[in-house]
Order: sequence, then structure tokens, then C-alpha cells
Amino acid sequence: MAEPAVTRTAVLDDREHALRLFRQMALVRRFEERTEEQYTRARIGGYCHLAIGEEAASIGAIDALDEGDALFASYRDHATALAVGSPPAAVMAELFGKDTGVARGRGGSMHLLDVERRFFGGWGIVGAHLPIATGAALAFTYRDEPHAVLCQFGDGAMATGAYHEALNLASLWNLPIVFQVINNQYGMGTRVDQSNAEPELAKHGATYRIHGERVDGNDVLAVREAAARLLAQAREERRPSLFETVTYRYRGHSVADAGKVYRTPEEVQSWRERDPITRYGLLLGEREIATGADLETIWDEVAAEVKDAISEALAASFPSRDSLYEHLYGDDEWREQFGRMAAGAPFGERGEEPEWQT
Amino acid sequence: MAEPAVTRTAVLDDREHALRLFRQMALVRRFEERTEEQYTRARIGGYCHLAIGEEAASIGAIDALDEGDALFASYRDHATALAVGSPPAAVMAELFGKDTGVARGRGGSMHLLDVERRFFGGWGIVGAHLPIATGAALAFTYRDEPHAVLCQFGDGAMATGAYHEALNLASLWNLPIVFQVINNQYGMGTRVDQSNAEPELAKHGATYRIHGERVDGNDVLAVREAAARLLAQAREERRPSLFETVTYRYRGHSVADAGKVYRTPEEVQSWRERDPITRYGLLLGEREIATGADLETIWDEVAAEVKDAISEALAASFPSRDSLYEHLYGDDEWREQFGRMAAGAPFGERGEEPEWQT
Amino acid sequence: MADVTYREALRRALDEELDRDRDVFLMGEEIGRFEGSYKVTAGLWQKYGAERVRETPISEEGFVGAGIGAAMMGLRPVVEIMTINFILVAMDQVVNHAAKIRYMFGGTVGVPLVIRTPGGAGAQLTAQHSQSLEGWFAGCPGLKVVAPSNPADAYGMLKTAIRDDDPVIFCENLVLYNVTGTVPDNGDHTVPFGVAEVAKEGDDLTIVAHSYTVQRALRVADRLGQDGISVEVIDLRSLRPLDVDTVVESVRKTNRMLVAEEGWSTFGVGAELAARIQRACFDDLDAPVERVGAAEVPMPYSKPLELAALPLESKIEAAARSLLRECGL
Amino acid sequence: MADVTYREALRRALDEELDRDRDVFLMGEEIGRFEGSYKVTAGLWQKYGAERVRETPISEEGFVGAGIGAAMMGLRPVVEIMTINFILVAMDQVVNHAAKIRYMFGGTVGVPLVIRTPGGAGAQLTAQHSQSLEGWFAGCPGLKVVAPSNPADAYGMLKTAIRDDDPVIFCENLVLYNVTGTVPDNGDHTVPFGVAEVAKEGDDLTIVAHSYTVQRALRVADRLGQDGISVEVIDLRSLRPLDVDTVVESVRKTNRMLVAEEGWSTFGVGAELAARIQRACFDDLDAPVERVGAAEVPMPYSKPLELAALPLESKIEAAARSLLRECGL
Ligand SMILES: Cc1ncc(C[n+]2csc(CCOP(=O)(O)OP(=O)(O)O)c2C)c(N)n1
Ligand SMILES: Cc1ncc(C[n+]2csc(CCOP(=O)(O)OP(=O)(O)O)c2C)c(N)n1
Ligand SMILES: [Mg+2]
Ligand SMILES: [Mg+2]
Repeated sequence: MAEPAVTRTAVLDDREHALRLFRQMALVRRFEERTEEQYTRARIGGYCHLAIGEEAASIGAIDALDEGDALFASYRDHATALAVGSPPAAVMAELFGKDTGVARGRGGSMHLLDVERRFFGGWGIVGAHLPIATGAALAFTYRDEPHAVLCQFGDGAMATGAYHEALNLASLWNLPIVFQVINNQYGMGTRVDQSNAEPELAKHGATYRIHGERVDGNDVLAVREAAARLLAQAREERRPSLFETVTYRYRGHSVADAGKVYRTPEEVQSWRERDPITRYGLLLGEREIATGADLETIWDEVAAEVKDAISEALAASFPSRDSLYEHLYGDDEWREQFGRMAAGAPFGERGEEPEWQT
Repeated sequence: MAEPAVTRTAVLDDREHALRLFRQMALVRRFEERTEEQYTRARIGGYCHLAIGEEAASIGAIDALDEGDALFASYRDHATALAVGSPPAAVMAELFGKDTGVARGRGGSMHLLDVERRFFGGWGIVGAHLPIATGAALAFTYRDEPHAVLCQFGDGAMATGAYHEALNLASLWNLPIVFQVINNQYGMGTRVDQSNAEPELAKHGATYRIHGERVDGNDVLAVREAAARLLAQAREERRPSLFETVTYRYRGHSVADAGKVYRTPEEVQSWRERDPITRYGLLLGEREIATGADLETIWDEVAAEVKDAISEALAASFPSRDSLYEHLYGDDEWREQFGRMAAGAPFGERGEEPEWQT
Repeated sequence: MADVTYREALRRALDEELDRDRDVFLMGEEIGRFEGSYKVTAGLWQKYGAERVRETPISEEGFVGAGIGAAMMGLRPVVEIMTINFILVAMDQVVNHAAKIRYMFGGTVGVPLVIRTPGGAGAQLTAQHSQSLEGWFAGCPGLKVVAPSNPADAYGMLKTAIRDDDPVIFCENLVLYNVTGTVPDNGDHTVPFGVAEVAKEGDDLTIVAHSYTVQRALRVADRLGQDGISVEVIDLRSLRPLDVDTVVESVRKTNRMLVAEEGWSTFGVGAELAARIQRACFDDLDAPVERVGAAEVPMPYSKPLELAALPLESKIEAAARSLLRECGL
Repeated sequence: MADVTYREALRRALDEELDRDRDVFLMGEEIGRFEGSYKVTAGLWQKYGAERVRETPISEEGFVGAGIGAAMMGLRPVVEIMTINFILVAMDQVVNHAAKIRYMFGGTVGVPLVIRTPGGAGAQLTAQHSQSLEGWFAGCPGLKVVAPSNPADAYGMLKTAIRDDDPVIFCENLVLYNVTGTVPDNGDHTVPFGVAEVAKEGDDLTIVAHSYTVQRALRVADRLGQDGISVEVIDLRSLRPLDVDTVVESVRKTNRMLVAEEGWSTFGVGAELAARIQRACFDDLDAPVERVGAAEVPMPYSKPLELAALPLESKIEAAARSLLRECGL
């Protein structure tokens, strides 16, 4: 996370900052590509949702967070974890279900988090984390802390009741939260205008008397600038806002979806031509902040980083079967309490070792 | 229910129609007053929500329904049932829990209905009947029937997720439904601006790209005119709308609430001065449609009608204990099926006669 | 130590916990100026202000979620759901979120949230307002579920709930609110979860119950006592954790057991008790475990039908007598 | 009569019912162009069009409610909830509405609605996507709840569900979709609700299960058979109505019973079975009814932990052997 709100120009004036943004997007891109490959090699299970193409929308906003701010995201959260700075090895380890994963192997792809870095998950029920993020903002207000919440979700989530209740509460209660819809045009195979009667999503702000704003989600500096401004407003004026970042996912909804029946190759191609990383790289070149060779070096570095992350995650061990009941409750006495419960019914304790091998 | 859309003037030009509206409002007023009294005499149980003061908003809209249209309402539904023409005795019998009640004593105050008259309930979970009413409109579209749905609910319901999902679906699917919010300023003790971030409720229509309209809910002709227009639009253009009728409840939220801690006597008084029935009566006088004596006669007639309804309902019998399991399932074989279920567990069959007496 | 109502016991616990710990705050519909739909929170808004006694719109999914989020940040929200029937619109937040967060996130964040909500039936509130759904939550790992039956436990368990680091579903009961009893004066009196109580000792039959049904069971025990039948009444108090030991000990003594509950028996709380006890006390039972619950219909409005549907004392007594008859008693 | 998958059996039933009755229509997320998240509805949108195979936004509460409303007007909506985990956001519509409407309104209007939804676990979908909640619905008067375990029943019971005049929760299972079996060619082949099936006959032990767990139970029966232990497997098929008779008959013969299920045991489906059978077969049981279910934790992601949590065949087998050992077998 970075220093207070700055403009597009300020980012470019700070070479290290400008390059860090590029590196983060490149890291995510490579990480996601290798993740896809690891999934096909059956090292990752469950659902696996990639955010390739959406890097600028996600990373640009996260880069505008201050220390102490809190972040919430949907299940499409690999980029989120990397953007807050979770070690790629710990993220990959989570995808592999290893004990060294960010959720100790309990969460997997959809439930990454990093409480130390103020990233509060990775959530699997569409729309449901919006009220929870609202509660985090309420805690800031309650404790009179000067932080804000950034809550990212998809265009599909805006059809849920949870979305409506969260935005209404946040506005009524003057909470410091930026609701960022990552409008990637689809929720699974459903186009944004098939799921939202008003598909210009930022306009929904009016119903909550909050500021709504749409930006080009493939322009990382535009996203960053707007996010910085809206987060600052949240912190200072204690008002929520609705922040729409328009982008696209190149891959299918999840690794299991080829992403073909509901859209044309031309459509995908047209978005590839607006690729956020390529665009930003060109800009860095134009402004003489980085040469093509500099960027190549970054690409090589992040590729190596991801490679190392995979090796490290592969080498890590799985949680032991004995730890199955760990982290169920927070108090120390729970086993004692639930021990009484188990009396007279030892089911679930008798199973033999399963045959599955890593 | 009445003939196709007519204007305010057309109603007044049709003396019988003009007087019918007055009579209905007077009937509801008297019915509600006597209901309150019956409740305090413990002939009515459960919650009991009166709509005194809101007669014009409710009845004006219902009067604009065509044959074949469908109506849904909240738990504050005594006026609704009377407005569609359910016999007052059957409504009062329901409140008394009698077998002759509109729901055969199973529903009570909150769950009145009259399927024959196309009134589909009386619902107790705030906001939850909006999706259901939307489904009724979907059925009209599916069957290509030229009807519309009128769905009435309170200002408090607009904070629920169900509300949002229903309006979004209705707009996306181009359904013939008028969502009528009876904005009586409060949901229990919560003022409309404490529960809705945008308290000008009709403005919410924008988020669904539907027409939103606010009218004076204490002007029965204004309500009727707007409702007729919006219902006609729904039938013809297959588009939903959001229809806000601004009114007030004189009584507390339910008979158990004195309605005093959250509002001032002055506020209540200021609304009484805009009483919908008094106002309409004065208008009828001004236009020489009815004399004071005519109106007095109507008041006397409805009072007698309510009195008879009470007597009739009192005389009716309670459902028999044996009928406890009636109407649980619709098919004839269910007892056979569930008989198998009961085998080996006759609990619930052993109870002795309870002591309670009517 | 004067007698107070269940309602007052709850209010006192809330008041003292609000006073003790600034991280504790209340949230819910009409809990402020209106004093709570059932007046449990009366006076607290005036005393602690609108920030600590936060009134909400009708958005159960939203404010239960907000409670979860605030709890994840370390606060201790006590959320009131006006009646348990309305928790159905917040079910996803409770079951998919509150219950799973600590585990799913590898223990790195917890949810010290309390949801207070009254269930029960009997006041002609009809099908949508007369349910007892606590068994569903009791089946959810990650939650704790309690249902105190008297003012002292209401007081002590609410304190335990608020101080607990995990989500607690705190089940009250509309009919219990006016029941009176003594409550310890000690502000640190807490009642642990997972410990059932022998509410009345007896030798011939164990009646197990929770929440308001304990009061019914005690009256049935009295009536049967007049006929020389000695009934032991066990108040479960917690449903998760469930104290099976105390029930087992009782049934080892009485050799007979009846579970009574306010909700539907089939797939209800009593099913779990019967399943546990038939196993733990297989050789002790003189007769099968018997169950009494509500008639398996949505609760009807009409008074005679409602009475026919409720698990009244007459019904519990009849089941008890029939069970004893089977055993030749 | 060729072997078809469970998925194809469902699709064929939907196809034939859509064809037979214009009042039948489908509604759900991604069921059209996308062909259904699990491809059950593949091809139907192309064949019947967008009105009869209606795609919805992510609004489960909204479109389940819309299904209820359409059903009240006499249509026969078949709503797909992508997985049972998401039904939690529509819980109020199912429990407070669909289940109660006919009764609450004195029988004057009904709700011929089917909700199809897959549950189950095993593909590392983690806590929020790995639940078996069918027992909750089975406890609700006004609903019918079925959970077929094989293609023939899936086909026949889905037809029954669609033709039924009341709301049916039709529980599928992610792991079952690819299981194959024969399905009658007769388009009017229906399977009645409330009739359990003896999936395999045996004398030493009754294993009762539903949905995918029946398949597990059959394999356990095979394995035990190799050791000369004769297991009877009962497929409940319906949970509400629940056919207790068939189970009773079996236990009268085998004198031993184990209930296995994919969800959590405590307050789960097996509790009800145990409660019923300890009562109906009190004098027949040689040992207490035993239960096997998922470990009582939110389902963990990591494969070894998930396997440790699932009620695998090894676990069912171990429980069966231990039960038989107790009986000296
Ligand atoms: C309540 C709920 N319903 C359905 C699903 C299944 N589902 C998972 S992701 C998804 C699409 C979400 O689309 P969007 O919000 O636009 O996010 P994106 O996938 O585009 O990032 C659906 C329907 C779910 N997880 N939760
Ligand atoms: C989901 C839900 N939450 C809470 C309640 C309790 N409750 C009943 S009526 C009501 C107020 C509703 O206000 P409004 O929608 O404005 O209708 P009005 O009573 O003014 O007619 C509340 C909170 C409920 N019935 N359902
Ligand atoms: Mg999307
Ligand atoms: Mg209101």
C-alpha cells in the first residue's frame, strides 16, 4: 500500500511508484497464467477464477489504499492478494492447499486473505461481502479511526439484495467506504445489461444519494487517481461512493469455462487491443520512464518470482489430518465444551486414513 | 374493481363512481375503528395493524384495477380486502379466527386474501411479497394475458434486498406491474429518511430505468388518476413503474403501539387536517355531487354494515380442531404419503382438548 | 436479588456489558427510541446514545452482515433480530459467513458477534411469525447456540455470549419475556455454554427441554408429582455445544426420556437428543425416547387451531403418561 | 434403455415436461445460453426459447419469489438454484412463503413450484460451496423434499415433482451428475414421493442413506459382502414425506442400523432416522443406531483435510464394522 492520494502525474513523476504499478500488474498476469497451468496439472482444486485482463482495475485501486484502510474482494481474488503484498509463494501455497498458504490451506482460491496487510478476504457468495465490508467501515466510524474501506465486487453482484442493503446502510450511516464495481461486462455468461436494468452502473449511486463515478478500468492511472480521491473523500468526509471501473476478463468465468458461447472472438480481441498492461507499458515508454528493455527485465523478474513461488509452494507440506478441527472456535475451552457434545456419539472419529496422495 | 382508466374529472362526472369511492373510504374507516375496539375486547389476537388515515392511498389505487388484474399487499391489509369487495363479515370473521373468514381462520389480520377477487394476500415479512407479485406479472406475460399487477408496500420495505431484486427483475423482464409504495412516513418508529438514503422514494425508479412518480396519497382522485394511468401503461407497454403515494397513519404501528414516542402530537394533528375522507367529502360538496346529509347517510350505512359484519362474524363458528391438517397440501394423496411418515411416531396426535374457550 | 423478568434480566446484562466494554454495541430495528419491539432495550438508547444503540432500517441481511464485519474488526456487536422468523432473510450471513469465517480463513480472524432473537408461538401471530428455528443453527459448526429458559440464565448466558470470541445465536422466546425469577447481583455472574441444568430432580422419567418449554415441563412435572410420579426436568440451555452427559446421567437413573420442544418434532431438536440417548443409554432405556413438538403445520391463526397445534402442557403430560403406561407405571 | 447419466436423465425429464405442458417453464442463473452451470439444461434454451428457459440475474431471493408468484397464478415453474449453498439467500421465500402459502391462505391458492438444486461436496469447493442442507427443508411442513440417488429416480421423481401441486425441493448432487444408469423409455414413468427403496437386500445390517451417499453405501455393502457380511441398503429417496415403514421393516430383519449422510450428523437427517427407529424398533435393535456424516467443521479446501472431513466409504465401512463388532459379528 502506498502514500496518500496523488494524481496521475504524481505517480509518473515518481519513477519507483510508476514502475511498481507495472511490476504488480505483470506479476499478477504471470501468476494467473501459471495458475491456470497448475490447475490443469491438477495441483489446484475447486473453482479457479482468473482475473487476466482486469489487472488495472484491481491493482490501480488497491494501490491507493493507506495504511490502516481495509480491503474486501470477491472470489476472483488472486490479484487482490498479490496487490496487497502477500508473498506469491503463500498465495500459491493456498491454491495448492498447503499449510503455508495465506489461509493455512483452509480457504483455497476463493478465500484468500491477509489480515496483517488489511486484506479481509476473498468471498464466495456473490454480493454477500458488501454488508460485511460495510460493517468494517462502521467499526472505523465507531472507533473514530481515520481509515476507509475499499470493497471490490463484480457487475453481477449489483443484482443482489445484499448490494442494495449495504449501500443504503453505508449512506444512511455516513460510512467511509468505496464500493468498487469491477465491471468486466459479464457475470458468468450474463452480460451486464442482462443483469442490471440500469447498466450504467455508476448511476445507481443516486438511489443512495452518494457519488457515483465511472472510469476506464483498463487505465491504471485513471483508476488510481479516482480511487485515491474517493478514498480520501471517504476518510475525510465520511461518505461512501460507488466507483465503477470498466474492464474485461479474457478468460472464461472460471478455468472450467472456455468463455466462448456467450461472446464473440472479435469482442475478446477488441479488448485485448486495449490491454491494460500493454497500454501502461507504452505510456511508460512514451514518458521515458522505462525502456522496452526495462520492462522486459521486469517481466523476467516476475516470471522468476512466480516460478520460485510455485517451487516453494510445491515443497511445502499439507496441513496434517490432525489439524482438521483447528481454528473452528477462537476460545481455548471450546474443545472442552464440544467434548461434552461428542460424548455418546463418536461418529466422525472412526474413519481410516483416506487413500488420496499428493 | 372498476372500468378502464379514467381521469379525475371522469370520476366526478360519474356520480355513482364518485360516491362509491367515498363509501369505500368511509367503510374502511369505520371498520378499522371497530376493529380496534374488537381487539381491545380480545376478540382479535396476534398483531393488528390499522390503516386509518391511509384510506385514499390504498383505495384510490385499487379502484383503478381492471378485471383480471392482480393485487398484492402488506400485512396492513384490512382496507385492501374491503376495497376489492370482500364481504366485511368475511373479513371480520378472519380477524376473529372463524371458519367463515376469507382464509378460513388460518391467516388472520396479516394474511387476508380473496383469490376470486384477484387479491393475493396480505403478507407478513416486510418486502418479501414484492418478488412474489413480480412472479404474478411474469405469469401474465408468459401467458400473454393483458392484465397488470398492483403491488402495495410500505416505505420501510424499500430498504430490503427483496425490493431491489424485484424491481430489477420486473424492469429487465418488462413486466406489467405497478409497485405502489404507501409512504406513511414511518416503518414502526423509523422515519422514512432514517430508512432510505434517498427519501424521495419515487426517485428510486431511475436505478431500474422505470418511471417513478409521487402523488399526494391523501387525495383519492389524484391517486386514482395516476394509478389508472400507470396500470394502463403496464398493461399496454409491459413496463413496470414505481408509484409513491404520500400519506400518514394516525394510529400506532399496531394496536400495541401508542404511536407517541417517535412523533409529536402536532405532527399527527397536521395530517389530520389533511384527512383524505374529510377532504374528499368537502370536494363532493363543492361540486354538488353530495350534500352533507348524503354523506351522513353513507356514514350511517357503513356503520350499520360494520355492525352487521361483527354480529355475523361473532355468530360464525371456529374451525374445528379436526381440520387442523386441512389445506396443508393440495393433492388428495398427501395424507396417505404423510401417513407413512407418521408411522412410528405418533407425537402430536395424543394431545387432549385444550382448555381455551371462545 | 429481587425477582425480575426475563426481559429485565436481558436488559441488565446488556446495560452492564455496554458499560463495561466500549467495544460492545447494539444494532437492530426499533431498538432505540422505540425501545425494542418487545422492550428489551428500553432506556439504553437514552443512556448510551445512537452510536452504541444503533437503529437500523429493515435490512436484516445488511445489518447482520455489518455486525459480522464490525466483529471482524474486533468490536462486539449484539444484533437484535426482531423475531427469529426474520433471520431467514439473513440466513446466508449467519450460515455461510458468521459460522465459517474463522475456520475458512485459517484462524486469522474471528467473529465475536451475538445475535439475539426471540422465537416461539402462542399469541396468534400465524405461520410467518411463530417459528422455532434454533435447531438449524445448532447443526452448524462454527456457531454456538443457546436458549436460556429463565431470567438468571438469560442474564448469565447473555454475558457469556457477549464475551465469547465466536458467533453466538442467542434464542429468546416471546412468552418468556414476562416470566420472573431471581438474578444474581454479581455483575460478573456468567453461565457457561455447554452445560445443561437439572431444573428439577426426579426418578421416574426425564423430560428434556429448552427455552420456554422448560417452563411447561416443570409444570407438567408438578402435575405428575401430584400423582406420585417423580419427573426429572433437564434444561439444555445450550444447543451447540450440547451437553449430552447430563442427559445421559439422568436417563441412567430414570430409564425413560421424553424430549419436548416448541418447534416441529420431525428433523427437530428432539431428534438429535433421541439419537444421542438411544445410543448412549441403549441398555438403560425401559422404553423408546418419546418426542413432543408442535403439530406439523404452519402455525394457524385461529385460537382453537393454534392451541391444537402448540405443544401445550396437556400434550406433554399425555405423552409422559403414555410413556409411563408403556412401562407399566 | 441405454445407460444415461443422472444429468441426462434430469435433462430428459425437463425436456419432456416442457414439451408436455406449456405451463412448465424453467428459471435460473446461466441455464440458457450457458447451458447451466452443471450443464443440466443444455440445449433446452435453444429448443424452447428464452421465455420458457428464462435466464436470471444473481437474485435468488427475487427469482425464487417470482417462481412462487407465477406458481400461485397456476404456472409450474422449475427454478434452478445453482448450488444449494445459494438457497440461503432465498431461505425466506422458501420457508416463510412457498411452504406456508396454501395453509396460511386456507387452501384457496397453492404453489406448484419445483426448486432444483445440487448439494454435496468433494471437489474442494470449500466451506461456502460444500453443504448438504436438505434436512432443514425436510423439517418444514408444507414442503416436499426429495433427493434421488440414481438416474432412474432422478428422471421419475423430477416428473413427479413437476406434476405435484405443492412446492418441492428437489435435491441433486454434484458428484451424482456423471453417475450412469438405465432410465425407462416410458415418458410417463414417474416415481412416487414418500416411498423408500431397498437398493440392495441383506440380513446383517441396514444402511440408510439418501442422494449420493446411497452410492457410497452400495459400495460399502459390496466390500462387506466380500467378508460374508450381508448388508441391506435403503435409499430414502424422499425426506418429506419420509417413508419410515420401509426402514422399520428392514431393521426388524437385520436388527442393526447405520445412517450415513453427506452433511453433518448432529441435528442432521440421520438424527431423525435414529429417533424414529429407536422408537419403532425398540425391541428389534441389537445395538444402537449408528450415524456417519461429515466432520463437524466448515468444509476445508485442502485435499487431505477435505478427505478427512468427508463421510467417505472408508468411514462408513469402519462404522459398520464397529457396529457389527459390538454385536459380536
Ligand atoms: C448468491 C450466489 N449466486 C450464485 C453464485 C454463482 N456465481 C459465482 S460467480 C457468479 C458470477 C458473478 O459475476 P460478477 O459479480 O460480475 O463477478 P465476476 O465473476 O465477473 O468477477 C455466479 C453467478 C454465487 N457464488 N453466489
Ligand atoms: C423482514 C422483516 N423484518 C422486520 C419485520 C417487523 N416489522 C413488521 S412491520 C415493520 C415496519 C414496516 O414499515 P413499512 O414498510 O413502512 O410499512 P407500514 O407499517 O408503515 O405500513 C417491521 C419492521 C418484518 N415483518 N419483516
Ligand atoms: Mg462480472
Ligand atoms: Mg410505513
